[in-house]
Amino acid sequence: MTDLSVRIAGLALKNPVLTASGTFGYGTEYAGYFDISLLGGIATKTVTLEPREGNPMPRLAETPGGMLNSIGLANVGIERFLSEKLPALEGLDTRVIVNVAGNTAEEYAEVTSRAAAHPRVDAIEVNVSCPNVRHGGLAFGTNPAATAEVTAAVRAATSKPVIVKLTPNVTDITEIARAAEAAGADALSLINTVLGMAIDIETRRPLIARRTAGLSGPAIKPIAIAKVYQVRQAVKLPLIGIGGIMRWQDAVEFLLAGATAVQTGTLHFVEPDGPVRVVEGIRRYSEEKGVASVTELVGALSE
Amino acid sequence: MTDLSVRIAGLALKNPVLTASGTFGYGTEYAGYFDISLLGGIATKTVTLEPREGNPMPRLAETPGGMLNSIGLANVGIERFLSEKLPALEGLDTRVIVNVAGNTAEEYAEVTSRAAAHPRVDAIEVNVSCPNVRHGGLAFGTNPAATAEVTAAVRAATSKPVIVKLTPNVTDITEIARAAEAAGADALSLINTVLGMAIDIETRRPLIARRTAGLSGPAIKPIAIAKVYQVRQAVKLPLIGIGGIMRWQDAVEFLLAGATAVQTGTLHFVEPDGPVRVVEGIRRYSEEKGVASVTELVGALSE
Amino acid sequence: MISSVSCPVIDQAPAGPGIFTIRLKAPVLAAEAKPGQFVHVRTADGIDPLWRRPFSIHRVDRRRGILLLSYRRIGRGTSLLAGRTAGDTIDLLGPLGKPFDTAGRFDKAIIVAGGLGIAPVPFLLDALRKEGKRAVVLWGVRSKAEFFCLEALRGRKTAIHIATEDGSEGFHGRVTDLFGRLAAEFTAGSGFSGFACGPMPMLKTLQPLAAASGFPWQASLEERMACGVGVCQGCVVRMKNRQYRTVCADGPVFDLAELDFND
Amino acid sequence: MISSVSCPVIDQAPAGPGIFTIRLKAPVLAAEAKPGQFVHVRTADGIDPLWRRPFSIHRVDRRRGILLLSYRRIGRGTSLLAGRTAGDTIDLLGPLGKPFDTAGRFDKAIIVAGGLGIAPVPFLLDALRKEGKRAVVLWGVRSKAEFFCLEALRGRKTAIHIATEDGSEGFHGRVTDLFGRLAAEFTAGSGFSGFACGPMPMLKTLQPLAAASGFPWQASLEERMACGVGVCQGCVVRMKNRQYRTVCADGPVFDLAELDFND
Ligand SMILES: Cc1cc2nc3c(=O)[nH]c(=O)nc-3n(C[C@H](O)[C@H](O)[C@H](O)COP(=O)(O)OP(=O)(O)OC[C@H]3O[C@@H](n4cnc5c(N)ncnc54)[C@H](O)[C@@H]3O)c2cc1C
Ligand SMILES: Cc1cc2nc3c(=O)[nH]c(=O)nc-3n(C[C@H](O)[C@H](O)[C@H](O)COP(=O)(O)OP(=O)(O)OC[C@H]3O[C@@H](n4cnc5c(N)ncnc54)[C@H](O)[C@@H]3O)c2cc1C
Ligand SMILES: Cc1cc2nc3c(=O)[nH]c(=O)nc-3n(C[C@H](O)[C@H](O)[C@H](O)COP(=O)(O)O)c2cc1C
Ligand SMILES: Cc1cc2nc3c(=O)[nH]c(=O)nc-3n(C[C@H](O)[C@H](O)[C@H](O)COP(=O)(O)O)c2cc1C
Ligand code: FES
Ligand code: FES
Repeated sequence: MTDLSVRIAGLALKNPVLTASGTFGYGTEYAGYFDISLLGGIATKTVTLEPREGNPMPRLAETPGGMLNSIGLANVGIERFLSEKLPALEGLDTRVIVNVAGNTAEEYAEVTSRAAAHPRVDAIEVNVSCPNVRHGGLAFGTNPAATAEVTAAVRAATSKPVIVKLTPNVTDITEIARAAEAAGADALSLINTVLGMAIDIETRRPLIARRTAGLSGPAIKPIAIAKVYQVRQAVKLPLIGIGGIMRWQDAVEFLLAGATAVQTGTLHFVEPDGPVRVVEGIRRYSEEKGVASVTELVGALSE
Repeated sequence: MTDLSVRIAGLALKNPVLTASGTFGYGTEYAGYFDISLLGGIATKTVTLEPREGNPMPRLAETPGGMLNSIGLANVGIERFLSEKLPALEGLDTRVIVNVAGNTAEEYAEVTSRAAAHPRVDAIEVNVSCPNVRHGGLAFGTNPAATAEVTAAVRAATSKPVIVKLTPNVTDITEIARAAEAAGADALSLINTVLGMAIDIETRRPLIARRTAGLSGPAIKPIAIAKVYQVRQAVKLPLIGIGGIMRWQDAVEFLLAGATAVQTGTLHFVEPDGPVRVVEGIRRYSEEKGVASVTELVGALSE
Repeated sequence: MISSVSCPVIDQAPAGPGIFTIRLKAPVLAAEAKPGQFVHVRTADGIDPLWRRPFSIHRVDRRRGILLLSYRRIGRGTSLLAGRTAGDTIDLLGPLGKPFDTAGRFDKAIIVAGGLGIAPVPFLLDALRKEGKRAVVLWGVRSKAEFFCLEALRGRKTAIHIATEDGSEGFHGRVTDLFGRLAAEFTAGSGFSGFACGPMPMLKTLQPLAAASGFPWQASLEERMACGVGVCQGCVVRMKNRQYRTVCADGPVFDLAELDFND
Repeated sequence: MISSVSCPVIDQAPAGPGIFTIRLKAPVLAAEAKPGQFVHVRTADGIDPLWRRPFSIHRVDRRRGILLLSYRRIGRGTSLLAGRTAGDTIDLLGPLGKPFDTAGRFDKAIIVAGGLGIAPVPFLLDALRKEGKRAVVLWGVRSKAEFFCLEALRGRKTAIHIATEDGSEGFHGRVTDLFGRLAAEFTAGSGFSGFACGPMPMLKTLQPLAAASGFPWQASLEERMACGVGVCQGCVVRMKNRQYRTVCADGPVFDLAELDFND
């Protein structure tokens, strides 16, 4: 029997499979489909200080082997999250990671301290793909200094593990990764969605109201694997691999590339119980390969 | 009858469909499959000063909706290109664009002046995705100053149209586009491949010998459309859209996003005569929509 | 409980021009589904297309455990579905969404359907009949060539009125015009309740007419869907109170008066 | 001329464990193909999988215009292919690559095949017979359970020797060991010529034995392929002169002595 448990920044996970932010609601929406306690953990939809209604419609488009989304940070706000959503997670035997964002580093810090104060919250994931209102609207995560600023603010706001979620839309992701590491991140998760766009040639309108949007799904898997591999060489922090995982084989690919755990996202829309199958596949593979602990697979490329 | 002709930097193309560098050999390999004169033009495999054997094997991998390649700049060198390959293109009624690269700006300039001196060569396309040996090995095209340097050098080496081919692997492609425009480019083509990687979970080896490689095919189409759309807002130059075109509908999407012409690449491996079908589809669509000139579609998003 | 189940195809047959009706063995779904709900169907086992496709439940045969879908072949997903034959199995997620309320205090249903919006109507009629209620169906199509499943619409307690945009049968015009013409017959206070299924423009046109009718209207909406279960927030629609609601989970059936079509 | 053609499936049948033989109506291909060449097959009409899949031409029936492929179902592409039945059509690109040279000055062919490397051998034998040449086939498989198409290998002018790694039939060991054992019988100067088809490790092991035989050897290689026609430079193999050659266009048949397996 392979030991599937892993540790991310001191946080013990029963297995390395978590659900990605924005693709699993507040953790309970899929409760009717399978036993969520079978997962290593869940990352919530991004939570902000105030409730947000999100972007105008249309917000979704299908692309070859992928999808575009421009949900925006539609969420109920930290207040209602804590009072209405979090209680439903009480009984679950799985880790709860609250994904946070804000318009300024201070907002990040405030939503973090409020979320992290709750005992049910095991860790904070920082979504740095939000526009930085102070610096010309480019995402925090595209700039090392802005990433460091947000990371440091969140770091100061909690003693719970801080996971910084990197955007792939940069020239050199290792530079951003190092900035987050230096500013006190305990772990990194990557990748968030890739910037993309699609146009309806009949109406001549972008398929997404906001025009550009975030690409996810199997199409981006090779991009995500490359980023995990690059960041693995650049920092010491544990990594959570995200991007296009549809089958357990994809998850193993991320582990070998250097991720200690993975998150599944778009998969849920195709197979709600997909993450459980990913856990089972990793278990079978590890046992067939005679691996005592799944951590032996992490970064274990052969020469 | 819609007029399908377009002009790129003073160069008249009979229609807006060209073949992308590295996916159409030196222009004659597919001659047995269809009449190449039906195309607007062809871009050759990247040519360098000296012959290059390219990267070690394996060089190819299939990914969800896409493929990775790490051919490297395998080519016969400018000498043999001019003496052995170019003559075969003499009789063809289509535009010949020679794609060039080098280790330094001087090498780019030299291969350009030798290629452009040949009357059969209609334009130069500059592949700036090569490692810049002077600046730490990052690709020229990931840095505005290095892009400007190479563009200026090539510009000085020929009076024929200079097309700079942009890499998508940057934080802000508009910055690079503006640098190329300022340095004298006549047109921009985009995108080159997206950095990616894949791992064989049985052997635990990267599927590509050089580990990371270039992702192409339908998976990257939304990324390419977004880049074309962004660059369209940033520069005045005509654009050639590239990335994941498999059907005529995809080509129309690029035109609407702001490209004056397109290049097909990975498509050829699936349907050798695919580019001709793309031309036919654009013609049908334009006629159905009552478009007198295909140029009316360029950037013609509705409000 | 909602579940993802692999259902054997019993058979599939063309039901009209480019329209197919597929019968699936799905006892749990057939037992639990209510009219107006939908299923989210996996049309490919790979990634092409990636998303599931939503289809209204056309009808169920509870006794035999059979679920029927009726759909138009328009793209890759529906083409793959049309290629399935007896012996194949299809992965369905459902039943999804909020159903029509057929139990309310009314005894006559006015059903306005546009085009393929007719798909859930046979199931709705079956439920109304079971409740002992009468129904009038107004169905608008472009041309009579597009008819299908007419038998399923006719019945002892049901009247049907047809509108064709080309005048090839019945009323010459749009179904909303036909409703306007007949509206005087359907007066408030006489136990009427309205049901509308069709494209957004039809619902938008219907909204003021429905408001004028004085009785309540339920409308079923369509939106592009990824998850289909309210998780991704991708299929929202604006309500009059300015809030967004998900079509897949808060709908697809809404109170027509509460929808804000001007967003 | 090479072309991309849509070929009707005549029929398809299991030929061994997980192995299928498909017969296609392809008169031009059947007329032009030579043994050792291959076709590049589109297994899906969408993008899943994206690439074509290469298969050796197993045999042709020139008179009836029929082309046969024999393949093992191992992944998505071959699974889709195995699902095709009479009435379907399949898009083939071919004939591709350099064929075996069967016209050379030899009168006895020694054919060493490993596993599925047997696929092109029946076509090769047909050609050799037509040239009035004799052949000895050495075929290595893991176990006799993997046999298929044995009838196509036997014939008046052909002898066949089997090697199984598990000893379940014939020689107990690898086919290269079997060749080593029999090598003394195949001496240079007696009109022999060698043909090898199989995985890289087999060819690598065979290379020195073949060199020692004193007669020429042709070897057919396999590599992952995108274009299949020499355009993408993705399927290269290193030659002894240090140059790269494409397997799809310069091969798949090479002079075994010229290949550099140590790269
Ligand atoms: C709740 C719900 C219930 C539905 N019930 C039915 C039903 O019972 N019968 C039926 O035939 N269809 C129904 N639809 C529509 C059906 O889901 C689409 O026709 C289907 O997804 C198309 O898939 P495709 O892959 O064949 O087409 P695609 O390749 O996805 O699309 C082909 C073209 O159709 C357009 N299109 C895609 N989806 C829709 C849509 N939802 N509405 C309008 N245009 C669309 C696309 O933009 C594209 O131009 C329903 C939709 C929803 C949301
Ligand atoms: C010139 C040539 C001729 C061939 N002739 C035949 C033939 O006659 N009969 C036959 O059965 N096969 C033949 N092959 C191999 C055949 O092309 C592959 O089996 C096929 O492409 C697998 O496709 P798939 O989608 O089913 O598997 P995939 O999903 O692509 O792959 C499944 C697994 O098989 C591995 N694989 C894929 N391609 C190959 C390959 N070329 N060699 C070894 N392993 C591979 C993959 O790495 C993966 O692990 C030939 C290959 C070449 C290059
Ligand atoms: C509909 C949707 C909504 C998302 N919302 C968020 C979000 O709120 N915060 C965030 O950090 N990432 C969000 N993401 C990104 C995912 O968490 C994940 O990083 C990305 O989808 C790549 O993984 P995948 O390819 O497995 O989906 C969202 C993705 C999707 C598809
Ligand atoms: C096998 C292969 C080789 C390529 N070689 C080159 C090259 O030599 N020079 C270059 O500028 N681009 C090269 N490219 C990139 C293509 O020209 C094109 O920009 C990219 O493939 C995206 O288009 P596609 O998705 O239509 O293939 C190559 C692409 C492929 C697939
Ligand atoms: S489709 Fe995901 S919320 Fe409706
Ligand atoms: S597969 Fe492209 S050169 Fe061989």
